[in-house]
Amino acid sequence: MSERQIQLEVLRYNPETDSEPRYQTYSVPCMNEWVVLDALNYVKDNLDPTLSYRWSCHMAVCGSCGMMINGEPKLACKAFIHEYTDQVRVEPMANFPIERDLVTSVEDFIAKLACVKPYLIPKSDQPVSAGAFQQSPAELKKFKQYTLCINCMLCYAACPQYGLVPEFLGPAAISMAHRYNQDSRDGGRDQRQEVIASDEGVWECSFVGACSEVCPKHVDPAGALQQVKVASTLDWYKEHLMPWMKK
Amino acid sequence: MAKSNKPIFWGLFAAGGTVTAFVTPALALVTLIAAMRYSPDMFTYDAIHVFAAHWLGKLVIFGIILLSLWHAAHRTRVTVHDFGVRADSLVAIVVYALAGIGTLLTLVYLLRI
Amino acid sequence: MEIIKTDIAIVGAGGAGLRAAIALAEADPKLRIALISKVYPMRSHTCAAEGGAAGVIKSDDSMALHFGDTVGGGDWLSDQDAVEYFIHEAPKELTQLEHWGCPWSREPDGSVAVRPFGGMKIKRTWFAADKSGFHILHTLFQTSLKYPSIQRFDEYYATDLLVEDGHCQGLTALEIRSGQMKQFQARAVIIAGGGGGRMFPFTTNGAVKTGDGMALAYRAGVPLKDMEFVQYHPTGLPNNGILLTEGCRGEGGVLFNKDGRRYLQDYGMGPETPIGQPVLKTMELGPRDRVSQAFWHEQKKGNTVSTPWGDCVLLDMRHLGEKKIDERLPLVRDLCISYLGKDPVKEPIPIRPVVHYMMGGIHTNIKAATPLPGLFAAGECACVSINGANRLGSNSLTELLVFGKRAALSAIEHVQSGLSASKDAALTGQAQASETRIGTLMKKSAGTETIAGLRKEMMETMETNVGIYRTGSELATACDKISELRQRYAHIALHDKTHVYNTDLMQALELGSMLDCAEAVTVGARDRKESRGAHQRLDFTERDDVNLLKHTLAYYHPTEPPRLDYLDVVITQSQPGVRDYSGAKK
Amino acid sequence: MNKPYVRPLSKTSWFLTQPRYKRYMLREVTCLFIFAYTFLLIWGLKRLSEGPDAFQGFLNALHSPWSVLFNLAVLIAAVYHSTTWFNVTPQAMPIQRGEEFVPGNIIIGAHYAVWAVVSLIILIIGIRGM
Ligand SMILES: Cc1cc2nc3c(=O)[nH]c(=O)nc-3n(C[C@H](O)[C@H](O)[C@H](O)COP(=O)(O)OP(=O)(O)OC[C@H]3O[C@@H](n4cnc5c(N)ncnc54)[C@H](O)[C@@H]3O)c2cc1C
Ligand code: SF4
Ligand code: F3S
Ligand code: FES
Repeated sequence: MSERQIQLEVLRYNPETDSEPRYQTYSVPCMNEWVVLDALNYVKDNLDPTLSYRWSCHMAVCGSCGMMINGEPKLACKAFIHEYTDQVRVEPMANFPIERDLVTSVEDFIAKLACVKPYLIPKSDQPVSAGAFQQSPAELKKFKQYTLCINCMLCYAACPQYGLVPEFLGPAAISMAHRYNQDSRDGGRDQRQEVIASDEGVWECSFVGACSEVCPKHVDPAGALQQVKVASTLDWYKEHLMPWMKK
Repeated sequence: MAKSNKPIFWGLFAAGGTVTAFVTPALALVTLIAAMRYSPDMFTYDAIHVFAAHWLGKLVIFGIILLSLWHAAHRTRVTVHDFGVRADSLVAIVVYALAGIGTLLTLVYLLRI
Repeated sequence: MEIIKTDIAIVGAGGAGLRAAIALAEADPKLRIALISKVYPMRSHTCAAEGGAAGVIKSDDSMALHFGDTVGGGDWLSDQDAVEYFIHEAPKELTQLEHWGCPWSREPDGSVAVRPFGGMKIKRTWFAADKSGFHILHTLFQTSLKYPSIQRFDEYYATDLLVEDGHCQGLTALEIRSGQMKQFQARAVIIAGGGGGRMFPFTTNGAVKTGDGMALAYRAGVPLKDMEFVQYHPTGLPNNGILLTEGCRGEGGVLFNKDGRRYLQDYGMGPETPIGQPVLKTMELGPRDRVSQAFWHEQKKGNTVSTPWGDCVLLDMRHLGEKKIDERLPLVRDLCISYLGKDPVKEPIPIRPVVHYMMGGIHTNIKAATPLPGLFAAGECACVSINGANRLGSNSLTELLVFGKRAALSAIEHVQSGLSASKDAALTGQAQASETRIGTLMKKSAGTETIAGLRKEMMETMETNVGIYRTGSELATACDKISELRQRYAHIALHDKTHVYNTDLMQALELGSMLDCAEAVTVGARDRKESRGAHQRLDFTERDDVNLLKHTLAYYHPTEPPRLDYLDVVITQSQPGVRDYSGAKK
Repeated sequence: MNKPYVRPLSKTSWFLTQPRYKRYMLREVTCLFIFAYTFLLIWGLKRLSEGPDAFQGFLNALHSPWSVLFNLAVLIAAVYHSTTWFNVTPQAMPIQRGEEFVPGNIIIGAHYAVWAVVSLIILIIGIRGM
């Protein structure tokens, strides 16, 4: 357990006192096994109580602590100090408005998530008293990966199309729609298509693939979006070229 | 929000992407060798003509060219956007028109063979 | 100050708060529901729960067995009428969650799978790999998006309850984004603010678990119950307290000391079971309190392994094999590799007990109602009590659902009983007092104390004196120290004077909550002169059913330590007996 | 009091900010080469339809340093396109057999195998007389 002095360069912005963001550097004695979040907590407790950022679980499941670390979207609680040199730059997540310091706006993402109907719309109504639905391990596996999204929004910070076109529904929201579409218990795909197969839906994605590269939970949103495109395209051809085929 | 009509073009783009991925490198290699005139009698009019004259050959050539065109056209549209040109409708008309003309010409030439 | 009028306000959007909100929305779409949370709902700490949720569904299981395991696990401090209600509702709630899309792990035939947990006579824990709480929380959050009547106030920090004419009629909350105080006027309030494990330095609990919900009710005069019962989970990563779920042992992981001995057999949980063939309620499948206590003894005997992070024992899962670990415990593997640099497929993992859960909390009855009319509580912040002196693993997630819903139904009953609201002026007066309190706190800059400094002292006090085993003198020290810290809290200095996302202020408020709760813990522990469940005293080693088969109730005092009172435990079918975790006897 | 700060993002040079964006843009611009090359093929087709002399003229015209350069560029672009395309197929079209998904490498490998066969056929048809 060796200790190392790290220069932590943090983007600061306080809307009440600053007209634009600026960098502030803190010299932090870090244990080698620390994560960047530990270093931030050290700053908060010992050097500068005015630094603001979000965190809670410290185990990469709550999705609070997304930020840019040396330019890469990362969870601060899973960015290990030993992977960095003595100079670490921490900035708020790209593509989101900065509220203060490392805190960015979440509202837009939540609204997008809500609009894809991210909940089970059951194929068949069954009262709770009739027991659980059947679902084979294979059927579960089909969508399981997409349930792992912790809503950390790193994929949005990585996706240039979201940066360029803020109306884009974006990787995590569409992946979540796909998750329910792929669930053997669900029958709500048609309802979700109205939103995700629109121009601002999946069609803003040009398969940059950055979302999947940065996703800390290996959800592979890029894959989900391409699958949604394939399925939506098949829908379109069926609808327009083979109108006699009922979906 | 309404469902987008992008699937028409995206379908062609995706199919085209696959086709060009399989054939274009080899085709380009052939024309590259021809360009370097590696050996003058490597490209015989007869052999290629026989292939192109057969209806199956025509179909294959038509398929490859059509899909390559539409693949490239759609991706160009996106790429122009990525370079910061925000006139998507105009760009779309231009690139799809190019692809359309190319398709038409191909059809005409193939029928003449 | 902006006034937000609503029918029912819920503080906390973790498992319990969300379940309550959905129950309200389903019961009456016309009800206005304000769901107030200091973090976005999916950041709530329910997301960290790994192992699973208990509920009887398999044919070899029965309500009687779940009842027995819960009451025995709780060392007979559980209220048995509440346990009966709980176990009957449990399967319904878990099935409901399945209908909402929760990706429970499955048997090959497509039915929901269950796994064994510590202290259970039969496998009963529903699980979604080792991310059960995560999936429960996200399923609930996403389902809640269906209901337009649930109005969310994300990143609002509740500061005080409004109590007028003897009933609770709302609360004040700070909008963290703007720094503005808001007044919520409601006809009933449900508190679902989660636990307070953060008063200890070494804990599985996330930063949000600072006991705010408990403190909110406590300061409004509602007693906190059984706060001295703090659960240590036996298997935490030694460097940062990250939890390795009980599912590790449920699936067959075993514990060794430095000599390679399965030491649990020396503490009444033997005889030793063959590796790879776990026997329920035996050895590694003993209850958390016993397994954690065994660690303490091993440490005293010098049988632990010393690591850079202190003394540890070893959790060995290698015999489970890579495939099973990846299927059933993928998160555990990832956590071990990422945060400790050790792969459980290849080597044993050093672990030690870690503060995990608070059995105690806001005193409620079986209907989730507190003694204050109009105020209800559910989840970890509440104490019904089904968990007694030691919670059975995987009962908590189920409790969130069962009592989250119950709190909602009780709140509706209360609203329909037609109590008339007090005049705006009276409520606004109180709200302004709260605003002044926060304003004064924020202005403090001359103070000599720092938030981080006081917090550190509090944590050290709790760690040294209120651990797995306690003594009268240590507890007396702790009581003095915490009450001193409460005094010194009046002199803290805040450095951040701005309004937008002032986390300095948040931390000051959270520290206040933790200190209040910590005092209820220490005073309750000092005066409980017996050993029961998670409360073990070296100076009173026996359980005392004659005098102390009772709940502790702690009443708040602004400047003095709390006043204690006691309440009889409700016994319906099971008289206190011997807790037997030796597999030999059946 | 809230005044969220939106960092400017250059619409025309955003892709220079990160290596992965540059790789993406490189992949995207391959289409320009494929576009142009397809028109070259169409021109060849036209000449083919006009008889042996015309086709010979086409071959002669091909024989120039610029043409070599162009074809080389197309070749490189096309190979880059093919590899980037095949490497992501398992993401876009996963295949589930029983419970498990077919590992991505197998899907990618299968594509490379087909690619090799198709290329061989094209070379044989294209370069008769070898
Ligand atoms: C690592 C870990 C693993 C666990 N594993 C299991 C398991 O396998 N099985 C099991 O049964 N139990 C398990 N538990 C226990 C269980 O997860 C918790 O007891 C339970 O999730 C608590 O849920 P809750 O809804 O009461 O609170 P939380 O989920 O903690 O939510 C609290 C909510 O209150 C809000 N809040 C708090 N204070 C304020 C305030 N001042 N103003 C506004 N809002 C506020 C927060 O924002 C949050 O939304 C585990 C616990 C931990 C820590
Ligand atoms: S898809 Fe991945 S990166 Fe995106 S929000 Fe979900 S977990 Fe985060
Ligand atoms: S990075 Fe963006 S463009 Fe698509 S593949 Fe991912 S959403
Ligand atoms: S603190 Fe929860 S994800 Fe980092």
